[in-house]
Amino acid sequence: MEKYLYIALFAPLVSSLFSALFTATPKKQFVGIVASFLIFSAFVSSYILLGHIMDGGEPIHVEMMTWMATGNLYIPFGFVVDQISVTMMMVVTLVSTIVHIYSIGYMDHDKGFNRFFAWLSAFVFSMMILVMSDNYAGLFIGWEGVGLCSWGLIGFWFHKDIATWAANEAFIMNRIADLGMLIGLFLVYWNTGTLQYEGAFAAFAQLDTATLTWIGIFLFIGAMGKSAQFPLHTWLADAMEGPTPVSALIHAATMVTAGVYLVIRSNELYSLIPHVGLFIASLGAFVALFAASMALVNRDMKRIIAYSTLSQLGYMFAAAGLGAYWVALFHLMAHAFFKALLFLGAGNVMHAMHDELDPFKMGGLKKVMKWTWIMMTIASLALAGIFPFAGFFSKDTILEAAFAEHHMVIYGVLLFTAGLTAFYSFRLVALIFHGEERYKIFGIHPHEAYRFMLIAMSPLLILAMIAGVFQAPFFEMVEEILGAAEYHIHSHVTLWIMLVGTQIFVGLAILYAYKKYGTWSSVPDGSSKMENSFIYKLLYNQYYIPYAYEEYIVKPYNEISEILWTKVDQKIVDASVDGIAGFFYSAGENTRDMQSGNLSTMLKWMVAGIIILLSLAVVFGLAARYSGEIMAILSGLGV
Amino acid sequence: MLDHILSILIFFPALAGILGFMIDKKSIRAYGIAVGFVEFALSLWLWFAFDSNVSGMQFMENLPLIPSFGINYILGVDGISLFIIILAAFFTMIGIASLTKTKNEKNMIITLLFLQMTMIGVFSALDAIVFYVFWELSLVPMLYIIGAWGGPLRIYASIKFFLYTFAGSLVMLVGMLFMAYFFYQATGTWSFAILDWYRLILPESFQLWLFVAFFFGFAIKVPMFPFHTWLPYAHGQAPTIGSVILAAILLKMGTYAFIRFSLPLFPDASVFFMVPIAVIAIIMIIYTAMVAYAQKDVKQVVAYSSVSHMGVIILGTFALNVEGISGSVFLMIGHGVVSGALFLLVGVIYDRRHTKLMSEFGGLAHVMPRYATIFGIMLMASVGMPLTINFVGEFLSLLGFYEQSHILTLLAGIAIIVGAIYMLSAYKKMFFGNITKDENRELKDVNKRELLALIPLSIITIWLGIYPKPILEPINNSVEAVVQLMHNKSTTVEAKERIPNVSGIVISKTSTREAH
Amino acid sequence: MLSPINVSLESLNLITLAPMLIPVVGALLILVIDILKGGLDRSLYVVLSVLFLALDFGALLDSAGVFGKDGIVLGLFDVMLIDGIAILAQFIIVATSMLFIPLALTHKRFHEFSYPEFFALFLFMISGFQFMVASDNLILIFVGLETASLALYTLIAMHNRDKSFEAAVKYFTMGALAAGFYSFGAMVFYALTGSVEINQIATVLAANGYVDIGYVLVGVVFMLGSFGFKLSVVPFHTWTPDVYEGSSAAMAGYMSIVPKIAAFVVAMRIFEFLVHSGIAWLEFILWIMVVVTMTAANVWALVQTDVKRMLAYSSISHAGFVMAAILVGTTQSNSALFLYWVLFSFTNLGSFSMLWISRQKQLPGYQKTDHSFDKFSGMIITSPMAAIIMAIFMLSLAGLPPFALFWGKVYMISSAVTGGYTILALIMALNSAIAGYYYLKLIVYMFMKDPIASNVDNNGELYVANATLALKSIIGFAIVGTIFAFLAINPLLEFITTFVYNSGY
Amino acid sequence: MEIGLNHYLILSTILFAIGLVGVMRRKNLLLLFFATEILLNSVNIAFAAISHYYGDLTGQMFAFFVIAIAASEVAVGLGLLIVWYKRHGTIDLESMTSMRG
Amino acid sequence: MFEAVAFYLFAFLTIAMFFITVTTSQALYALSALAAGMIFISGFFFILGADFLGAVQIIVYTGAVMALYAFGMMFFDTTREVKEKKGNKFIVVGLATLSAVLVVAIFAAPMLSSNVLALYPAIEGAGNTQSVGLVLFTKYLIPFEVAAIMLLVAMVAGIVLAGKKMDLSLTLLNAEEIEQMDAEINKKVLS
Repeated sequence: MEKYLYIALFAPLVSSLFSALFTATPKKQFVGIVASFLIFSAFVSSYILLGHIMDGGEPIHVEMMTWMATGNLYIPFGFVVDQISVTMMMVVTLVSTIVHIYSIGYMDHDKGFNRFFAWLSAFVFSMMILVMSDNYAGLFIGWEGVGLCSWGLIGFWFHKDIATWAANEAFIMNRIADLGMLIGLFLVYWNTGTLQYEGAFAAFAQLDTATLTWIGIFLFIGAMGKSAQFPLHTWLADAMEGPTPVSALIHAATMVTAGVYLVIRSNELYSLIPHVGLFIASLGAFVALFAASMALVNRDMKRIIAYSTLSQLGYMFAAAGLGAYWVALFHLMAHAFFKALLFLGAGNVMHAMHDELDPFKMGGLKKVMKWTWIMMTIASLALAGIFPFAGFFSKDTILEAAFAEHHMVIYGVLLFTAGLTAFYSFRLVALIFHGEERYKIFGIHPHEAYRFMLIAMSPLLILAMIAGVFQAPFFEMVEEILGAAEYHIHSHVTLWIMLVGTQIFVGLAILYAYKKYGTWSSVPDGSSKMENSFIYKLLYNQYYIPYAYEEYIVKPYNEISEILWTKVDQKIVDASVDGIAGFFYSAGENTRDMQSGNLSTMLKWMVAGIIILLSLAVVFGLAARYSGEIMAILSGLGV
Repeated sequence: MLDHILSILIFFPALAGILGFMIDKKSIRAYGIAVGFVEFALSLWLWFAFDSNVSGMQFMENLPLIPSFGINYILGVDGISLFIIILAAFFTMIGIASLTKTKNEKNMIITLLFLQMTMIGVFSALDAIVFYVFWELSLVPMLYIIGAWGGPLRIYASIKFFLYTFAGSLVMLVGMLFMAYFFYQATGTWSFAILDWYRLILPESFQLWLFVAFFFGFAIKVPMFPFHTWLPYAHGQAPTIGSVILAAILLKMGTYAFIRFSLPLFPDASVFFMVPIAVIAIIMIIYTAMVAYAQKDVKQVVAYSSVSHMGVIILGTFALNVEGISGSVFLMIGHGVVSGALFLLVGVIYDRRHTKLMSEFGGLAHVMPRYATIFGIMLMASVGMPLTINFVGEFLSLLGFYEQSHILTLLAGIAIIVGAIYMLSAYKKMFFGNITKDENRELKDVNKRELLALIPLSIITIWLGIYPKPILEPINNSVEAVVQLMHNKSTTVEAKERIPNVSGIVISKTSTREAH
Repeated sequence: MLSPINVSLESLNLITLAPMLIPVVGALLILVIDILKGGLDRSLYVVLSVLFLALDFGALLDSAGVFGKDGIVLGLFDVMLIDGIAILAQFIIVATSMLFIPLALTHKRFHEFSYPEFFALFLFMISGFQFMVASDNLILIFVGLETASLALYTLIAMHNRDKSFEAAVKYFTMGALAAGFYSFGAMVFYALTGSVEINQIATVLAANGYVDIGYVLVGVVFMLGSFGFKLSVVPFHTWTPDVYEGSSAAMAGYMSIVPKIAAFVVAMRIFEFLVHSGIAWLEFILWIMVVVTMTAANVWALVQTDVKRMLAYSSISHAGFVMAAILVGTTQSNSALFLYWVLFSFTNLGSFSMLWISRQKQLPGYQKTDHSFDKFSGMIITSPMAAIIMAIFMLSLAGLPPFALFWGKVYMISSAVTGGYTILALIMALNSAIAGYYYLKLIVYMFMKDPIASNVDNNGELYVANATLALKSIIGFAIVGTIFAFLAINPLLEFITTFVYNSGY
Repeated sequence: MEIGLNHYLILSTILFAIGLVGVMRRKNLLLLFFATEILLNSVNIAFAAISHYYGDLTGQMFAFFVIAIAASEVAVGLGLLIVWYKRHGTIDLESMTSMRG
Repeated sequence: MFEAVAFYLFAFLTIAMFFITVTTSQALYALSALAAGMIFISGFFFILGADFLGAVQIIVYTGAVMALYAFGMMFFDTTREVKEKKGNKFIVVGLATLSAVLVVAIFAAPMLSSNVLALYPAIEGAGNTQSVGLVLFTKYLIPFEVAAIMLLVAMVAGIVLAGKKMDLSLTLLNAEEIEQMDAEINKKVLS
C-alpha cells in the first residue's frame, strides 16, 4: 500500500517538474495531457488507499526520511493515510484531476500554458503534503507550499497589475496567519516535545487548559488565514483575479479548506478546549452570514461564488467548532464538489463572455450554454441545500448539529444564511442564464465550452447530485478517528419540521431570486434607489473593510516605511554615525588654525602649556598641603 | 597533508594571489577559476575527512607564534565553522567564475583570492589574536573591491565600511586583551587560545563588561541595529561580487563570533543580555524590513533584507539552546547562499541595464523568464518558504528562542510577514506588469556564465531545504558541546535555568587538551 | 689644600664610552678627509658613515653582552649609565641611522647630501643621542641633547630651501625655549635634592617622603614642557608638522624616530619614579596629555592635504600613544614602548622613504606641495608595486594586523589593560580608528581614484623619480620587516623584556 | 635681613618670566634670541645660589654647561638667521609663515 | 647686610636691564641692556662665591656671545626701530605674570629640604676655581668633552650655514644646472 501512497504523493510533483521543464517553451498540448494523467494516477492511488481504509485497513504510516533533527527536535518527512487524510486526498485528487483536464481547454490560448500546469501540479503536490503529513511541521510545509502556489496562480497573468497585487495580498495575509500557526507549532513542541500528531495528541491530555487554549488559538489563527475567516478574508475575493480553474481548485475546493482540515485534524486538541471550539463556531457562523450578505449585491460572478465559498467555510468551522468534526469534513467534501463545479461553470461562462464577469451584462445564456446552465443550476441547488443534492446532506447536518448542541443563536444564523445562500446563488443563475440577452449590447457572441471540458466536469456534476449517498459510509469510516456521534434530534417531529421548514425557506428564497432577477432586462447604472441605499452600499463595498485595510494598514505601512527610511535611518541612525566622524573632522578643521605657522604663536602655545600645567600643579599642591583644612571646611559646610 | 589542511586552505589562495601578479591580464580569469576550484575541492575534502560524530575541534594545528605573550597559531574546525569555510570557498569560486568583464580584472581576482584567505582564516582560527588578524585583514580586500569597482559613492561607502567595522573591532581587541589578562591572572600564563579561555570561569560582573566589549566588534560586523548603516552603503555601492561575498560570508563573521566567543566565554552575560539583544534583533527584523520596503533600489532591498535576516540569526543564537543555535548556524549558511544568489541576480540585471532602480524595470518576466524563475526561487527562499534552505534555519531559530520568551518570539515572527511584504513588492515591481521601458524589451535572459553560478545555488537552496541533515548533524553535535559548556560554566541561577543541560553529551569530547 | 686624586683606570670603565666615541671618530675622520681632499662623492661619506655605524652597532652588541652578564654598568665617575634601556635605545638609534643614511644616495642630487659636513654632523648627532640616553646625569643629558639638537637643526637647514630654513629656525627657537624649561626644571630638582642625578633625586625625594610636593610638581611641569617639546606632546607639538614639512622626507622620517626614542628613554628615567611614587597629579596630567596628544594629532591629521604633513601629525599621535607606556609604567609597558618603537621605526621610515623616492624637484601645476594627496592618484595603475608597498605601510601605521605596528599596538594596549588603565586602553584603541581615516585617505587616492593623465604617459615614473638601488633596498628591507614582523616579535619581545626588566623599569 | 635661597629663587623666577615675556613678545628673531639668553641666565643665578647654599659644586657645574650651551646656540642660531637674511632681507618671524594648518 | 644690599641692588639692576631688553624698540638698547644684565648677573656669582663662574660669565657672555650678537646686528641692519605688533600684549604679559606669580607663590614657601647632603662639596681651603676644576675634570669630564663636541658641532654648523656653500641650493637646481655647475667647478680646479 505504501507504493500507492508514494504515487499519490509524488505523481503531482513529477507532473509539476515535468511541466516546469517546458515553461520557457511555447505551448505544448501534451504537457497538459501528461500532467492530467499523472494527477489522475494520484487520484487512482488515493482511491485504492480509500478502499483500503474503507475496508477497515490499518492507517498507513510511513517515514520517508529525516528532515530536521537537532537537539530534542526530530522532524521526519512522515506521511500517514488515515480516514481523515484519505478523505482529503480523494477530494484533492479528484477535483484537481478534473481541473487539470478542464484547464487543457480553458488555458488553450494562453501563452503560459505549460507554466500553468507546472504551478497547478505543484499546488496539488503541496496540498497532498498538507493533508498526508503525519506531523505539524510537514503540514506547515504543505501549508506554505499551497500558499506559494496560490500566489503563483493568482498572479498567473502577471501582466495584470491587479492580479499580481491580489497574489501578493493573498500571500501576505496568509503569512500573518502563518505566524500564528508557527507560534502554535512552537507551543506544541515546547509543551509536548514533538510535532508528530501522535505524540502531541497523546501529550495534550496532560497539559493544563491554559496552555491548550493558547495552542488552540494560535493554530486556529493559522486556519483563519488559509480559510479566509474574518478578519483575514479580503484576499479570497481578490484572489478571483486568477484563472478560473485555479479558483475552482484552490479557492473553492481545496486550499481554503485547509484551515478546516487543520481543526479537524487537531480534533483531539479542540475536544479538550470546548470554549475555543465555541469561539470557532461563533466566528464560523458570523462569517457565514457576513460573507453571504456581501454576496447578495455583488456584481462580479466569481466574487459572488467566492463569498459563497467563504460562507460555506463558515459553516464548516461552525460544525468543527461545535465538535461535529465529521460533519465539517463531510461538508468540506461535498462543498468541494459542487463549488468546483460552480466555478468551472463560471469559467465556461467567462470564456464564452470573453472574460466578462458582471452577470448583469449577461442574461439568457441558457440558450447557447445549455450544459453549463444545467451544471450550474444543479451546483447551485446543491449549494442551497435542496434535497436530494449534496448540500442537503452536509449543510443540514450542520444545522442539526447546531440545534442538537443547543446553540440556538448559531443555528438561527446558519439557518438564515442558508436562505441568503439560496437567494444569491439563484440570483446569479437567473442573471446569467435567464432573462434578456443583455450581452448583445456589448457585441459578444458566446459559445459553449469544449466538449471535453464539459465531460471533465461531469463527475463533479454527478457527485454534486449524489454525494449525499456517501454520508453513511463516510460516517462509518471516520467515526473511529473523529469519534463523534451522529446528530439526531431527539424528536422525529422536530427533525421533520426542521427539515421541511428549511427546505421551504430555501425554496422561497430561490423563487424570490428567480422572480426578481429571472427577467432582468437592463444593466444597472447605479441610479436605482436600491443601489443608493446605505445597506446596498455597505454590502457592495464589502463593509468597507478592504477600504479600511487600504487606508489604515497599507497606506500607513507605506508611510511609516518611508519615514523610517528617510527620517530615522538616514537622518537619525546614519546621521549620528556620520556625525561622530564629522565631529572629528570638523574639530580638525576648526582647530587647525592653532597651527598658524607663526613662530610667535607656537612659542605662546608652549608657554601656555607650561602655565596650564603650573596652574594645575599649584591647585594640586595647595590641595595636598592644605588637604586637612579643606576637608575640615568641606565637612563644616556639610558636604 | 590532512594535518595541515587548514593552513593549506588558508594560504593556498594567498600564495596563488601573489603568484597571480605574474600572470598575463588576459589569462587571469582562468587562473582565478582554477585556483578557486582547487580551493573548493580542498574544502570539500575537508568535509569528507571531517568526522561528523566528533563535536570538538578537528584538524587542529598549533605553532608557536609569540609564545611569550601567549599568541599561537592555532587552527581547527568544528561543525559550526566547517560549512562556512566551504561556503566561502564555494562563493569565491563561483564569484570569480561569474565575474563580468571589469576594468583591472587582474587586480580584482587577486584581491578576491586574498579575501578568501582572510575569510577562511577567520573561521578556522582558534587563537583570539590570529582570529583578529584575519578578521581585520578581511577589511582590506573588501575596501579595495568596494572602493575601486563600486558605484558613484564608492569611496564614501568603502571608507565607512572600513572605519566602522575597524572601530568596533578595536573595542573587541581591548576586550580580548582583558580576557587574556584575566586568564593570565588566573593561571599565570598568557594565552589567547580560545580553547584555553573556554576553561576560564569569570565572575558575572567581568563577563558583562567583556561581553559588551566583544559585542561592539561583533554587532557592527553583523551588523546589528543601530550599527547597520554602513551595510546599505557598502552593498549599494559595491560591485556584484563584492556584495555577494560581503553578504554571504563577511557578515557571518559576526554571528559566528558570537557563537565562538560570546556564548561560551560569557554564559552568564549572555543570559543577562539575552532580552536586550533579542529586542535589538527584533528591531532589526521589523525595522529594517520596513526600511527595505521603502527602498527604490533593488540592491538596497536585498541589503536591508540581509540585516533583517541577520536579526533572526542573532535571535537564534541567543536562544541559548541547541535548537536555536543550530538553527542560527544553519541560517548563516542558508542566508549566505540565498543573499549571495540574490546579489548575483541583481548583478545580472545591473550588467544589462546599469541601473538598479526598480522603477526602471517592470515586466521583466516577459523577456527574462529564466531570470524571473531563479529570482523567484531565491525570493521564496528569502521569505522562508519551507523546503528551502532558509526555512530550516529560521524555523529552528525562532523555535529555539520560543523557549526563552514567547512574546518576543511572536514579535520576531513578524519577520515572515514583513519579509514577504518587501520581497514580494520588489518582485512585483521588477517582474510583473507590462514592460514600460523600451530598453527592457530587448534584454537577454541569463546567459551560461551566469547560470553557472545561479544553478548550483538554486540546487543547494532546495537540496538543503529538503535534506538539511548532512549539514545540520555536524552542526548539531558541535552546538550541543557549546551549550553543554555554557551550562557547565554558568554561575548564576538564572543562567543555569536558561541554558539547558544537554544530557548525554560527554563534555570531554571538546576537551581543551586537544589544543596542547 | 687639594690632595691629588687617584683614579684607577678600571673604575672608569672606559669601555662604556666606546659606542659613543665611534661616531665621533667617524665624524672627525670625515671632516679630516674633506679638509685633505674636497669634492669627493657623497657615496664615500655614506659608506663611511654606514661603516662607523656598523662599528657602533658592534660595540653596542658588546655592551649588550656585558649587560646580559653583569647587569647595569656605570662608568666614568658614574656619569655613564649603561643599562638595558640605554642599550635598547642605542640599538634603535644606530640601526635606524644605518637605514637612514643610504637614503642620501638618491637619483637626484639634494643639497644636504652633497657636502661632507652633513655626514659629520650626522655622526655627531648620533653620538649626542647616545650620550643622552646613556646617562642619568641631567647635565650630561642636557649637553648630549643640545649636541644632537644643534646638529639636527643644521641638518634640516642644509636641505637648503626656504621651507627648510623656516623649519630649522622654528625648531631652533622653540628648542631654545625648551632648553630653558629643561634647565629650570633641573634647577628645581637640584634645589630640592641637591643632586642632578636622577637616581639620587629619586632617593632623596623618597627619603623625604615627597613633602615638598609643590616644588616637585614645578620641576615636573618644566620637565614635561621640555620633553613634551621633544616628544611633540600637545601643546608643545607645534613645531612638528612644520619641521617635517620643511625638511626632506627622509630626514622627517628619521626625526620621527630617533630623537624621540632618545627623549623617551630620558622621560622614562625622569618620570618613571615619579609615577611610581604615586603622585596622582602626574598620573592625571600624563593621562590627559597622552589622550589629548593622540586624539588631537589624529584630528589634525584628518584635515591635511599633504601626505608628509599628515604623516607628521600621525607621528605625533604615535608618540602620544607611546607616552602611555610611561604613564602605565610597568615592565610590560616599558617593553611595549621599545617594541613599538622598533616596529614603528621600520614602518615609518619606510613610509617616509616612499615619499622620498617620489620627490620631484619641479612641481607640476596640480600639485601644491611636495607630496600632496593628488600626486598619488591612481598609483595602483601606473606603478602597482609601489602603491601596494605604500598601502602596506599605511595599514601598518593604522595598526592593521598582521603588519608590524599591530603587534606593538596590541602589546601596548595590553600593558595599559594590565596596568589598570581601562579607559585609556579604549581610547588608545579607538584612536586607531580615527587614524584609520587619514591613512585610508592615501589608500583611497592610490587605489580608487583615476590616475593623472601625465602620470599614465610616463608609466608612473614620478613615483620612482628619485629611486636608486640603495633607496629601493632600504624600502625593501622596511617592507619585509613590516610584513613579516610577526616572526620576529617573539625573540624581540623576550630580548626587550629581559633588558627592560633587568634595568629595573 | 638675611638673604636666603628663596630670594634668589624668586629673583630667578622673575627673570625667567621676563625672558618668557620676551620670547612671546618679540617678532624680531635676533631680539627673540636675546630673550632665550635671559631664560638661561636666570636659571644660572638659581643654580649658583643653590650651589652656594648647599655648599655643593654641582650647581656651578650646571651653570657652567648652560653657558657653554648658550654660546653654541648662539652660533647655530645666528648661522640660521644669516642664511634667512641673505634670502629674504629680514629676520622678522612674520616672514616665516609658509607652512601652516 | 652688605650681601643684602648687593643682592637687592643687583636684583634691581638685572631686572631693569632685562626688562629693557625685552621691551625696548631699539635693538641697540636691547643689546646693551642685555650685555649689562649679563655683567650684573656675574655680580651675583661673585656674591655667591662662584668666582670662576662669574669670570666665565663675563668672558663668554659679554665677551663672546655679545660680540657675536653685535656682529649679527650689524649684518642684519637692525639698528632701525623694531616694530612689535600690538594687540596680543595682554596674552603675553598675562601668561608671563601668571607663570611668575605661580612659581613665586610656590617658592615663597620655605624650602624644607635645605638639609641636603652636598655630594660634591666645595673643598675646604681651596679656591673656587680649584674646586671647580677638580669636579669638572673628574666627575664632569665626560660632559665637558661632550660640550667640546657640541661646540665643534656649533662651529661646523655656523660655518656651513653662514658660508658660501648655502648660496646655491642644489635642492632647487635641476639636474642639468647641477651638471653645468660641476663642470665649471672642475674647470676652475683644472685651470
